Amino acid sequence: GTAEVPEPVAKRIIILTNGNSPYWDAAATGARDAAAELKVEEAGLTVMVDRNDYEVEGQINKLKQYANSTDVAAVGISVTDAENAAIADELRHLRESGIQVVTIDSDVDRETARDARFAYLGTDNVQGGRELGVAAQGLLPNGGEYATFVGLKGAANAIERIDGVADGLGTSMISKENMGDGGSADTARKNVRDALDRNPNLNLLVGIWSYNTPAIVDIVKELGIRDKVKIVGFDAEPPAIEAMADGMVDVMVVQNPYQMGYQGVKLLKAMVEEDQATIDEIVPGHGGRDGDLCRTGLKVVVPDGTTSLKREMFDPNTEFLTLSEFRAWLREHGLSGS
Amino acid sequence: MSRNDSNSSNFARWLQRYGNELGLLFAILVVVGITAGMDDSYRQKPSQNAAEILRQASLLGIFALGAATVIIAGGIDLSSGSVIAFSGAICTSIMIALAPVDDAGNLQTRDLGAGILCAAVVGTLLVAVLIGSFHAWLITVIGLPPFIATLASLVGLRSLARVLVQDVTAAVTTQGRNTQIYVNDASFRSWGSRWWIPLVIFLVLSGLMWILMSKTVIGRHLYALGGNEEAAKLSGIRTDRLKWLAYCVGTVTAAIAGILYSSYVGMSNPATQGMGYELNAIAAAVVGGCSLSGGIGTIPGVMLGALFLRVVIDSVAKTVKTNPDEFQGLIVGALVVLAVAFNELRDAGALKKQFFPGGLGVVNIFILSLLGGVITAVMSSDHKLVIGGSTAVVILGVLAFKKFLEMRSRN
Amino acid sequence: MSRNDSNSSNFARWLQRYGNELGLLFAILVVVGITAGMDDSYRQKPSQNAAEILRQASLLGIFALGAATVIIAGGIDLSSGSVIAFSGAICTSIMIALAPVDDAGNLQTRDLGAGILCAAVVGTLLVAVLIGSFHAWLITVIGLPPFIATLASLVGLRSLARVLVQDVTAAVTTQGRNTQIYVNDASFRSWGSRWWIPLVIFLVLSGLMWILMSKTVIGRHLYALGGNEEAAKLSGIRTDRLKWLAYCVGTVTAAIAGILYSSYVGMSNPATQGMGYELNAIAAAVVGGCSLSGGIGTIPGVMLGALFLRVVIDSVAKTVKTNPDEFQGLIVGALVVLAVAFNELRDAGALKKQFFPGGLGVVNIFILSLLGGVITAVMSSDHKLVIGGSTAVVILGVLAFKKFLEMRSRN
Amino acid sequence: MAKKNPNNDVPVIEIDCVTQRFPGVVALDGVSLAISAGETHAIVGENGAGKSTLMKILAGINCNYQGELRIAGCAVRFASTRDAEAAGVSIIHQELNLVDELSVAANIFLGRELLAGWGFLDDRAMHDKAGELLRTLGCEIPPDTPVARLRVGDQQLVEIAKALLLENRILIMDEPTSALTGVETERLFRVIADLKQQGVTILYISHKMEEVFQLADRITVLRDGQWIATVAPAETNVTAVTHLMVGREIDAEAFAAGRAIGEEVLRVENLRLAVAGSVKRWRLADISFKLHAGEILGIAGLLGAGRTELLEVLFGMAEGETDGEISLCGRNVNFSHPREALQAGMALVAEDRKRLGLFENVDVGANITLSSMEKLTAGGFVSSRAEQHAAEESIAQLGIRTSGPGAAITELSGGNQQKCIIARWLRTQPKVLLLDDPTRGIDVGAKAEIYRLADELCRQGMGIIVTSSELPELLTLCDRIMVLSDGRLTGTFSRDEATEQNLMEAATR
Ligand SMILES: Nc1ncnc2c1ncn2[C@@H]1O[C@H](COP(=O)(O)OP(=O)(O)OP(=O)(O)O)[C@@H](O)[C@H]1O
Ligand SMILES: Nc1ncnc2c1ncn2[C@@H]1O[C@H](COP(=O)(O)OP(=O)(O)OP(=O)(O)O)[C@@H](O)[C@H]1O
Ligand SMILES: [Mg+2]
Ligand SMILES: [Mg+2]
Repeated sequence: GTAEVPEPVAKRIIILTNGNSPYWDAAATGARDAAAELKVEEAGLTVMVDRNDYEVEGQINKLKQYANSTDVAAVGISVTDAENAAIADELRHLRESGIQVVTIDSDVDRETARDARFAYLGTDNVQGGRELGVAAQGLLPNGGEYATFVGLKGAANAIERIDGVADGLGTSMISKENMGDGGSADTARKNVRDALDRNPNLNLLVGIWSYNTPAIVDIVKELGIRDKVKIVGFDAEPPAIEAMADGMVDVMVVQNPYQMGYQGVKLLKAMVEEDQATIDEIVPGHGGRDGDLCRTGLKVVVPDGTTSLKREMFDPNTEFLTLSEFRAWLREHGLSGS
Repeated sequence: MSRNDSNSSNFARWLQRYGNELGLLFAILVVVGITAGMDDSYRQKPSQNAAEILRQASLLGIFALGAATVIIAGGIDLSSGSVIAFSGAICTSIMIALAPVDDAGNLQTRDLGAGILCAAVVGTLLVAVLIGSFHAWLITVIGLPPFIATLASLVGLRSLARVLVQDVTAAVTTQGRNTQIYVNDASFRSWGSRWWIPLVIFLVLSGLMWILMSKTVIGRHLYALGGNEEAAKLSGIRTDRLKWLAYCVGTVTAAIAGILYSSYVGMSNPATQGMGYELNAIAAAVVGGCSLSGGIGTIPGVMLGALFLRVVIDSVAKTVKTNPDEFQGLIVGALVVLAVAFNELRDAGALKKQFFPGGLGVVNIFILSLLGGVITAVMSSDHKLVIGGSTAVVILGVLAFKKFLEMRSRN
Repeated sequence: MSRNDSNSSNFARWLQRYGNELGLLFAILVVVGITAGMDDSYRQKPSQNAAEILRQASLLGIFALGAATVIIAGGIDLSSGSVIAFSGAICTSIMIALAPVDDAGNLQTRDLGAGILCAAVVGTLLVAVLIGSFHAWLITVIGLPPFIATLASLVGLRSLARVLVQDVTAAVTTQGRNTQIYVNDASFRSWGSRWWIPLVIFLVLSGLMWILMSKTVIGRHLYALGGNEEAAKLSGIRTDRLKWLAYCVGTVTAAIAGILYSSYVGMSNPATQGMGYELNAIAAAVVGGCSLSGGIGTIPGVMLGALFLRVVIDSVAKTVKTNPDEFQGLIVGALVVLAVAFNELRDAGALKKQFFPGGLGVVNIFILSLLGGVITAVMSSDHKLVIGGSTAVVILGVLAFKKFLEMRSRN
Repeated sequence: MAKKNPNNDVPVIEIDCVTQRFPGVVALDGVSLAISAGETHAIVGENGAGKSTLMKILAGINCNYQGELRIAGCAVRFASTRDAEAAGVSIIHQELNLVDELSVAANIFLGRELLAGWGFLDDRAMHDKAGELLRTLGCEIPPDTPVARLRVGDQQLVEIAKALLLENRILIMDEPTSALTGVETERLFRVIADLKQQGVTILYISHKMEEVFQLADRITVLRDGQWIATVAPAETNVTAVTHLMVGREIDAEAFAAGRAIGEEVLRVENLRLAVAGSVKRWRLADISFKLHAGEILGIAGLLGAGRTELLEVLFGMAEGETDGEISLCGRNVNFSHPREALQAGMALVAEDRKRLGLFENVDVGANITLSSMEKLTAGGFVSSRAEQHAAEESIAQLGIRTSGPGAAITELSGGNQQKCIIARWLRTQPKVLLLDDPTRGIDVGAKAEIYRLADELCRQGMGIIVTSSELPELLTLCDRIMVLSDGRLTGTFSRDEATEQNLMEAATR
């Protein structure tokens, strides 16, 4: 709402996310919770969640827009394309004009553009992919053929996750298909159907973006081939959670977007206020090697009851949860998915 | 005129009249035949493949019918993709707004009951009628060109749907703002997933539209409106009401498709749902024989047009083994051009026609050769340059010879 | 007729003639004024914001000029979004194909040198000419409607670009198939990033197009072609060649924009680049006063149309503090309708006009109230229902009163 | 059919002080008129006099007028064509208003379809009724043919059938014969006589004075939107009426006197034209003729005789395959585009002004200079001064009535629009001018001016070919008249030999 009395305009902390999904809704919830709990308003700040659509150009335009505004104090951004020099340039430009910048969820290229942001909060997508690959390997020790389904094949997180999956699976499984649907949920289903039609021997279907797993579940259910294929995926959309409860999903590797949003706001607020204590709390080793990385945690979620997967297969930093434990965690944070 | 003569001319007239539909039917059979030859899935799982193609063609066909009605009436409706997203959002919003809440305060969308489903569908269709009426008002009263009025809806409605979904989820659910709405009700989910439900809806709608367009006064007047608006007006036809009807048919069919798409994916995701589908619908209508200048087109043609497009897309997925999703646009684009061009050339003594007149002709001989070369190159897996290059040279030779013949026949 | 009289009628005619441009200029000033009032960044960083708006308006304007040329010539070009993606792909492909390889076998795109850049630009523009020629051939020789010919390009070219990029990266780089091509050359990167380069290109192109359209025989003939194609042909105008020119202008301007967009983002990403931009260009042309039935429109109008659209989008981003991206479509849609409607109503004695005749009018009074209510509701942060509801009631009251007046004046 | 009105004293139509304004024009200015039942009332006037506007008010098309209208004594104000039809008024429009895509029967019944209940069409009944109606007009076209495939004359008959269908007691005919020639016109007149017999009131508009005098019981003259006079044909003559119309004398001079025929400019030998998809192989067959400088050659023929096609072939516009020899000024030519014809010194004023001539999106000046733009450039750029000058020169030369080159072409009357198009071609300085029915729908005053213009051009040494549906027109204007029948040349008559009799005879041969 607009106010009649001119009051000092609250400076904005912007969390720039990518696309529409429960994943980012959870991040937004985290950011808003942080705003409320950390009382950003009292510091003359306000939190705004902005959204981009995986378009590099759109992201650059938004960054330019922030640079040209007078009320932006800090930006936490999920970088659409890590290798893209234009985005890194724009981030540097933001920092030069006194706006605090951190990356969340997807980082810039650490070799060439580390200086474009202060820190990175999130999970390593390659690492996440590797965990998923390891889990699938555990489910299918005899190998076979797999297919990956994603929105945009060129998106940075897609490339990293798919690389990670291949790495985790090792050599026993052969990638037959990698299909993009451009973000359309019904094309996602068509892709699964076509892949299964072309490759009758597929025994592992991997959902790379959050809506891909429910799409796989729908088609597998319809074709009645659940006994022949394993279904694994990234993130936990509500339908995917229900599908796991119904025994239709074998493993979900879940990031913690809620934490990314929460910690992102917390860190940015501290940077704006030059609150070194809080900064140290979040990125304790800043300045050292990889000290600018804050891991927000990775969860491997498996169905309740029997599963061939064991805690020890995964990285010690990765949480290993059963579905009911995971649901309890969601409930605790008021989330429907992650 | 002898009896016989009139019979044969009747047959010729029949052929002329249904030439487009017959051509499409033939094209569909050819595509299916080629696909069956190149890939064994059609032979091994015929019913499964047929069901899927029919489901997809029905979903497209439902709103292609609406697009065709508007086109026949001399307008154009660019809004259908956004109406699909918007109606999905409205439908699921009504559902979750009316859905029961469990003890933990969570929405229960697993078993909504017929009442809620009914209310959601009726509410959505009502909203679609309002959108169509708004288009008609902008066009007939304010005097906007249909292209602009529906273009504004195309950009505006999707945006409104995105905001609405967030506000509705914030108001209804305990988790706060959400960009998507999930509905798990089994009977709702089945509408778009069982292949025969969209098919039956499509066939019933087509039947109704066919009766409306070819057997009733309203249909006759719609053709007249599209053919010559001024003449229709002077004949005492209330053209404004007809446009109102046509644009409502456009939005209501899109809304039905929107409900089915949402049902198929079990959610409403207005940011991407139905994006760009308006052009698919228009393409289906035009491939089916509708003329964008209005007054021409048939319902069976549109049905076959939608089927043709889906068969082609399915064939691409079956026959192109690597990256079919990337090739799809190329092949669909080429086939739409071929289908419409064939239709154009059918009447016009195609064999005698000059295909490469003048400078434009020469340039296009090169373009076609280049295009042929590039397409074969990208579609072949090895020796791309060699294959593409030789194809280009062969095409160049053939077309140059054709040009030579044309030039000779001129003199 | 007295001297004086003719002067004042000259002024009236001048107003009539440039009414659209003046109206747009006024609208732009109003939007800028409101934005400056509601947000202080225009006041505190005027040059920075102006530079960014001009850069964006120039990028849009460049291919809106092409869209306008085709529209004035009586056609339509739906392909520009895909041509942008395709030309970006071609341009960067040429660059990496010619780029030097370092000792480790990696491509070096950091410093390409003028020769390679030149080759890439010239090659891309040549390809654009070929695409335009192909459109012209499909339309003039084969007889496809422009909508279909360019729609096929819209779906086909993007797909071709996606496949090509993968084949080129597989052939040229050591990392194998890639869906994107990055080019890091600093001078290439600067073309789209320095705000004044697109602006200068846009102004030069506009100047050239303005001279072409209003000062040369070709321009006159293009207007004639759009106004009455048959009469133009009969008047000894080579309509086929003119169409060839118009469609080439359409694709070449889109290609220039494509190069600049690629330069701006430092890469080619054909899967999403320029998606949907064709409609933006058409909207800019129509808002700028072009009539989709052809023969009407001016270059200054198109320039202002593009500027208006970008100013509106920037204003949304500045003034809507939560989710501007979601509101953008809504506001742009509404403003396009208002701009074109204003233009339509300007001549037609707007005050006396009946805005709500008959049943359609009554329905639309409700639609407008509902729409007003919903929009204020979603835009307000608290008490959504109360605010939205009361707005709807107020609008309803005002419009009902207007309808009452209309009905009374009828009798 | 309608009953004879029992009360003959109350006029069936009373128009009382009707005024119609359009932005910038007063189309009708306080016109009052009374028409008695059963009368055939002709309305004449120059182009733009307001005839059609008045009729459109009567037919419920124009609703925003001042004044009063009474039908059979009751004041009415039609809000739509439906209201007018319900009150017993039907109209044949000046312009063809048919839906090309629909069949003849569907067009005749458009807006008043026969139903088999529940809104379902009764196509068979409509087909039969339409066939019947067309036969009374002497037209044999099958009612299920799409209108697009009919020739203009047949389309006009369909339009007439459409109006007759209603069997209303008032029938307005706005230039029904402008696209008809001899035979069809006569058939139409027979139908009109029948209707008259049945007591139908007919309002008849035409620019052809013979028709008016042949049919009308009374004649009303409008000028500049004002009522001038209502006269009985028996008490006046053509000259007097034309004088009333234009406010000055039109001298029916014999134009050809003293024209000097120069050398040959155009020779056509064995010209043939094939039509794709036609039953007959040749649309035009073995046509040979010559045209000299300073000569006007007329082409007569019935509708569809191939006059338009012949001119189109000469001008490089033919759709089909051509065969034969054309030589222009001794040079063999075979134009494949009008541009080539233009450059070689040929000009064609096409018959359908609106569709093939006018550019409504640009002003009068641009319409005039369009084909000769190249001459108005300096250094590749159009010189607006030269353009303005050229347009003004043409406006003065042809006496085009307009406020200036900047005026909208749509503001001009039909005759003045036609002059603009002629001016466009004269600016290309052609050696041969082809005029295809240049006076169609043009008033007597403008007609005379176009005749005089043609005569003048001819005297300056131009060769002119003119077609017309009106034989008297050809007879006054031409040095020689060629007659086409069904694509064949069936006779050539010199000025002295030609009579209406032998021209008609050749045209039907
Ligand atoms: N809808 C309209 N809008 C503006 N002006 C009009 C309109 N209709 C007619 N006019 C103008 O009104 C005047 C009278 O036109 P009208 O068509 O009645 O002439 P007419 O006597 O029928 O001429 P003609 O013999 O050429 O048919 C003309 O100046 C014409 O330009
Ligand atoms: N027998 C025929 N077969 C095919 N087409 C025909 C035939 N007769 C007429 N047409 C077509 O109908 C169109 C209209 O003919 P139209 O009546 O104008 O002929 P015309 O001789 O030029 O007569 P006019 O100049 O008197 O109008 C022509 O373009 C011609 O192609
Ligand atoms: Mg008239
Ligand atoms: Mg003719």
